[in-house]
Amino acid sequence: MYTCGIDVGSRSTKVVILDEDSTVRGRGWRLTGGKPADAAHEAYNEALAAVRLSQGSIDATVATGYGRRLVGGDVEQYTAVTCHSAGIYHAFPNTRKLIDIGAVRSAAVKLNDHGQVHRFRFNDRCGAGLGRFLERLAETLEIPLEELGQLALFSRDPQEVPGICSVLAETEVLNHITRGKKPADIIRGVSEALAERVASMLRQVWTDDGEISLSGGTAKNAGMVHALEEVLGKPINIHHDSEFMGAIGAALIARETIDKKLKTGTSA
Amino acid sequence: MPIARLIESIRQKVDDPSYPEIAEWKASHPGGKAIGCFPVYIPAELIHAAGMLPVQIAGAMGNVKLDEADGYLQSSVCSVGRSTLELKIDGHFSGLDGMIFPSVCEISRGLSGVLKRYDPDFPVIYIHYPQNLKSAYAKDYLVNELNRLKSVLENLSGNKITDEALLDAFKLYNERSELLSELAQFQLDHPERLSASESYLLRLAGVVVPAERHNAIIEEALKLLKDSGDRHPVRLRMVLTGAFCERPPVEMLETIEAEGVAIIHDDILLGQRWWVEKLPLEGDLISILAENYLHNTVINPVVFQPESTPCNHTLDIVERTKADGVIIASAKSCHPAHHDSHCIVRICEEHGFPFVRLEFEEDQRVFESTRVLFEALLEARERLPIAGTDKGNNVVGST
Amino acid sequence: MLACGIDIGSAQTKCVIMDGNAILQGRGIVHTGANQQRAARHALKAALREAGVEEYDLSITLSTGYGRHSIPFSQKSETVTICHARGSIYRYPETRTVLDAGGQEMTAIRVDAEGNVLDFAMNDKCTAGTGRFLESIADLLNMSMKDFRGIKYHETDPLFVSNACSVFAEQEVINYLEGGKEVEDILGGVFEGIAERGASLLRRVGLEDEITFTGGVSHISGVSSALELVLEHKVNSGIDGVYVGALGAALLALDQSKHR
Amino acid sequence: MKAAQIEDRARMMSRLLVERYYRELDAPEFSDRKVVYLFTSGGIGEFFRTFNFRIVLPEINAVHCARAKISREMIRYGEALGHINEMCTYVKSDLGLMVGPPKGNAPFGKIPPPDLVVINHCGCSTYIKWGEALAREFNCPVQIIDVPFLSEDRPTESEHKYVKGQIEELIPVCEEVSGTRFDPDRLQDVLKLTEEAISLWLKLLQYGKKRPSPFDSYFEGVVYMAPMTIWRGTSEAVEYYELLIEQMEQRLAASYSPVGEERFRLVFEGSPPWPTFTRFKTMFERWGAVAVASTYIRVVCACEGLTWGPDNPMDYLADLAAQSFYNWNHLKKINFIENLAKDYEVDGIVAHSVRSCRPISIGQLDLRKYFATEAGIPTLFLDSDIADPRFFSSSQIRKRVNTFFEALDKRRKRAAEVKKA
Repeated sequence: MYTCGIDVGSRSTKVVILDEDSTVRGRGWRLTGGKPADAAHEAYNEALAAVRLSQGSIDATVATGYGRRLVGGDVEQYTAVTCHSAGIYHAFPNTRKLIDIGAVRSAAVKLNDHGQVHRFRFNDRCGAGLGRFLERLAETLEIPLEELGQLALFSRDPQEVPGICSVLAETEVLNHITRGKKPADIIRGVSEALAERVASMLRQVWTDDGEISLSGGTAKNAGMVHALEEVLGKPINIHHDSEFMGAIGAALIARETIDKKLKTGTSA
Repeated sequence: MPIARLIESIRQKVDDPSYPEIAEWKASHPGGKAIGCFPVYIPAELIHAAGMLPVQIAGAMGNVKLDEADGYLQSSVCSVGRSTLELKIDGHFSGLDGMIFPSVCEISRGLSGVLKRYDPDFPVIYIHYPQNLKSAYAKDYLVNELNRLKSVLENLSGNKITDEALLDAFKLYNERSELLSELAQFQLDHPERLSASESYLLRLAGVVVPAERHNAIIEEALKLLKDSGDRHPVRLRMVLTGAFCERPPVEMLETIEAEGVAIIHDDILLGQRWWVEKLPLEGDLISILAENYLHNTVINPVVFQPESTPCNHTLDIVERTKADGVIIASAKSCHPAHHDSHCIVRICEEHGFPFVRLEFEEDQRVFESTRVLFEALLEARERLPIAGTDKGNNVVGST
Repeated sequence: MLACGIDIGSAQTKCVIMDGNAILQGRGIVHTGANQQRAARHALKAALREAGVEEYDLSITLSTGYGRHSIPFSQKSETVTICHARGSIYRYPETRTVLDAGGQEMTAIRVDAEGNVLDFAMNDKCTAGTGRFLESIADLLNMSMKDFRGIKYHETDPLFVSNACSVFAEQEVINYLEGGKEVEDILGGVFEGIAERGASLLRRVGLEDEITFTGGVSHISGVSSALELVLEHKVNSGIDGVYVGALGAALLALDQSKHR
Repeated sequence: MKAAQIEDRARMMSRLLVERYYRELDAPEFSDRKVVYLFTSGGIGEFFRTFNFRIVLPEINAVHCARAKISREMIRYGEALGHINEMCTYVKSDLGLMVGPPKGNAPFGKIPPPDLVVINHCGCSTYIKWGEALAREFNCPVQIIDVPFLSEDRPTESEHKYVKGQIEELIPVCEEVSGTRFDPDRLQDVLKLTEEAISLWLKLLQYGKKRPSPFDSYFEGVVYMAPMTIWRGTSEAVEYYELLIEQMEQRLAASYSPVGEERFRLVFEGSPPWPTFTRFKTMFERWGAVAVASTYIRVVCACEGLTWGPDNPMDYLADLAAQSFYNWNHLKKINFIENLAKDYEVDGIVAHSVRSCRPISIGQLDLRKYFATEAGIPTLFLDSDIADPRFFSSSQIRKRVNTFFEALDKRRKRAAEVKKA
């Protein structure tokens, strides 16, 4: 029994194939780069090759992410909120609060005790593009995206950055560079501003019990995680596979639809 | 389906920002003048009685880029404010012979000042409605304001506003209120046969045509609806609130309805349904208008009615219509709507209603985030154990 | 007598050397990156090489833009808008209104015959980051800013792209990509959005003949032809628009040295 | 007294008046006095003072939160209550402080909950929503004084009657809530003090005409105006402004300028960015730029164009309630600022637009267009926010301020050369 999840993000496309006890067997990754359908197809084949399986042996596939409708084939579609929640709940069953910082859209989700979405909130119009902003920050400071996070931890004098919108924050970052501020201090300032914005989203869907988990590509950014933990005053679960969390969740939901069909006697 | 054809014909006309019907009306009414009315409520009865065409200003519906207006109004101003100025500057409003601005908020007030300086010989009238409805001095003040408006309209049109003309106008607009509430009742009872976006388009048809034509359109629609079949999927019945002034893009409602969410009650174009009861027809008509403004106005975010808070008002509607939840849709930067929304959010939480909160803007082209919002809401509800109304099971989303 | 002007932009650093009677001797342009002093030095080296002179031959250097005070080898500095105003009349002497669209800010300036600033208006907080916005769109489409120069605006059927906020416009571009729209039409819409922002700024300071379009973004012919369409008015622009700030700085250096 | 002593006494007195105000709000000996919530624009504090009310102004709470650098935290609490990004940051700060976790405990004082909310709706429709929200949260009665937006330069007869009538209708409500009978003579005495304070205040503003101006009517004016909000109608306010005038005379004698050497004379239009007030102030100080006149200080107390006096108390109160700067129409504002520019011989105008505050920012761009392109007065347009520091982009604002003054400086040098040649 194999299920597959395809997460077509605006930045990158991730595919995973899970076996019956939901461990990741095969995986595929491609830059979406303006051609979502091709990226999904290539990543899917890469995952299949990794598991040395033919397409026929996949029992159910679910697509998610902004390009989910372009995947084609008899593939069910679910939103990123539902998939990231299913994935994170599977990884950390005590999670009641989920933050997903995507390239364009960020979401704060409150889960009930069954790991289902009880309340969620997207960023408002001004808070869009947080993921993309961190990428551009790395470009401006000429630092690889992965190292952005670690550097922030060494900051001793964080520079204030207006967190209302990424365009405004960028002009302020350039101003800090001009005044010779150290990259570590600038990144720390940016992380705190973005953390503040995400935290205000989370507070509107808040529940006091349960753990907080961070999903999506930004989870690898240690500086962001640290800033979020400071603003929220609570530890945050980070999964090593957080970038693929959406795709894993999609595959888990594919499994759920199979089990539901078996229960109601209608064969797949 | 004839009803679909009628609505489609209205959609084409409504999308044209130059309001072509004004020229049509002026062709058949030589010397006739048209007066633009900024939302929400303007006493159209007075304008009609002066033999003029009341034109309800409803923005450019995204067909016009707001680059001229950006020279005068900051980007934190709502779209209807900026597009009204844009349509005036780039000539789309050339058919209008004057504009009336009510005391809705500082945008309406500020815009009237900017326009007065931009075009000093274009008549701009600002009318301040009383907010202290309980004060014994409010009625005299409002009668004075309405008489001031009446004399301005008389000078502008060159016609005397006789009692007979005003009485005819009262009857005409009473009839319209009746037809509109019949339409709203049909939208509530048969969402599968009349969607909110269609009912909204039928109301929009009256934005630029005289009341008589608008009544005829709605009458015809109601007739066609009688034997129309089911056309819209209904998975969830929700109430929409917050879009009382700037009107939302039609595509936004259609995006929501495409997910199977039926909007069975809304407050869009609230100015057309301002009176709770029909206006009486005996006595001095100006003081009837003033009297009714103080005691017979629909609950809304821009009149100070402390005895009915926005939350209780929304709760009554949800219970009366037996809706599954509430959509709080407010225009971007609309302060009155945003202030009320936090109180409505709290009442939904206390009563376990699912609610969705979103913003709209006139030059919005992409409704992807609106669509994902409702998709995620419905997905979550289906995966909840039993989608009941107890506290645990309401699912809420918002941008 | 050799005057040098350095303009450290958010995206590119430009350097210009001219002689006593304002004849251009050499130019240099480099990517600014994270170290502004280093970029200024490299741009100067390139200009010196083209002019065939050494640094000690320069009589006066004036710097502008980011970090203008901390350029070791420049004696004077001015703000970017003052330099753009002065430089705008170098190639088009009849200029009276300037639109400078650089990496971060867009500025409309009204100038007199000598290139002095009479009035200026900068973009609203929400519509900042023009050049930066184009770079991220290029990134999304796997193209470079140079590829944009090949786009003929009049041959595109521009899609509607919001001109209110660049972050939001980016989302619209992503959705058009998802909808399989033509890249040319998307770019047509993007150029039109920027042109409209420029036009509303120009209207704030008042349109006076001749209008000159300067700054890095003015190199993209698609944007300047969109601007002409939106303004319904002829606009001077050209491939050296990006140097106008540095030209102005050099000219101001000359003006100041003449007075002594 | 030597000049230095007067400077210190004036600074000390303005600080003391603020501290005493907040101490008395929570003082045990006044705990039997009821609390009324009012708003600054068209706020008639004197009327409620005669009923021995303790007076709280939610806007002043928001200003002091910003000055005490806690507005970001209060706004965070306000947003957690559901007030989203778009809305007035004063409202979010105040509701965050009063309804959020702090429950009215601020570093500058403990703010008591209201027994009565009076919405003096004069120029700002957000007051209505703010007042309703406070009354709902604290479950207390709410009344409104609805002031029509001035269609002409002065309130018309019908507008005046409507406002005056509503103030009279408030008397029984105040008597019931405060437990104090209305005393017309006491009101008249209080209003005499108000009139005196207003005339001294107007006299103080005239000092801006001097060269150099001893007084910055924006960066110092917004501090000096505090007693006009919280102590109007008391002898303390009169004493304070008498001291300030003495201070100005001393400064004149020493030809003192608040920026050292006065190089540019400006009119400031719009409210200050409170959380980044000092950073904003130094940007202008560096250029020797002084606000010789400003408009924001005319919001808290109508002082020009009053037709009535203390001998007709109710009419005078109606006038004070109606003629605040927020309630002026667009054309009246432009004419007034143009006269200020002429009378105070200024070099330019600075219009600071704030995102939250509609009565201030709507029309400011048109105002800039008129002065810069038609009236030929160089005008700088800046935008940030009154209480949320996240909207203050210092690099954007610093660049515009520097460009504005460099252009002004160049033009002045060129004009000098032309005169010489």
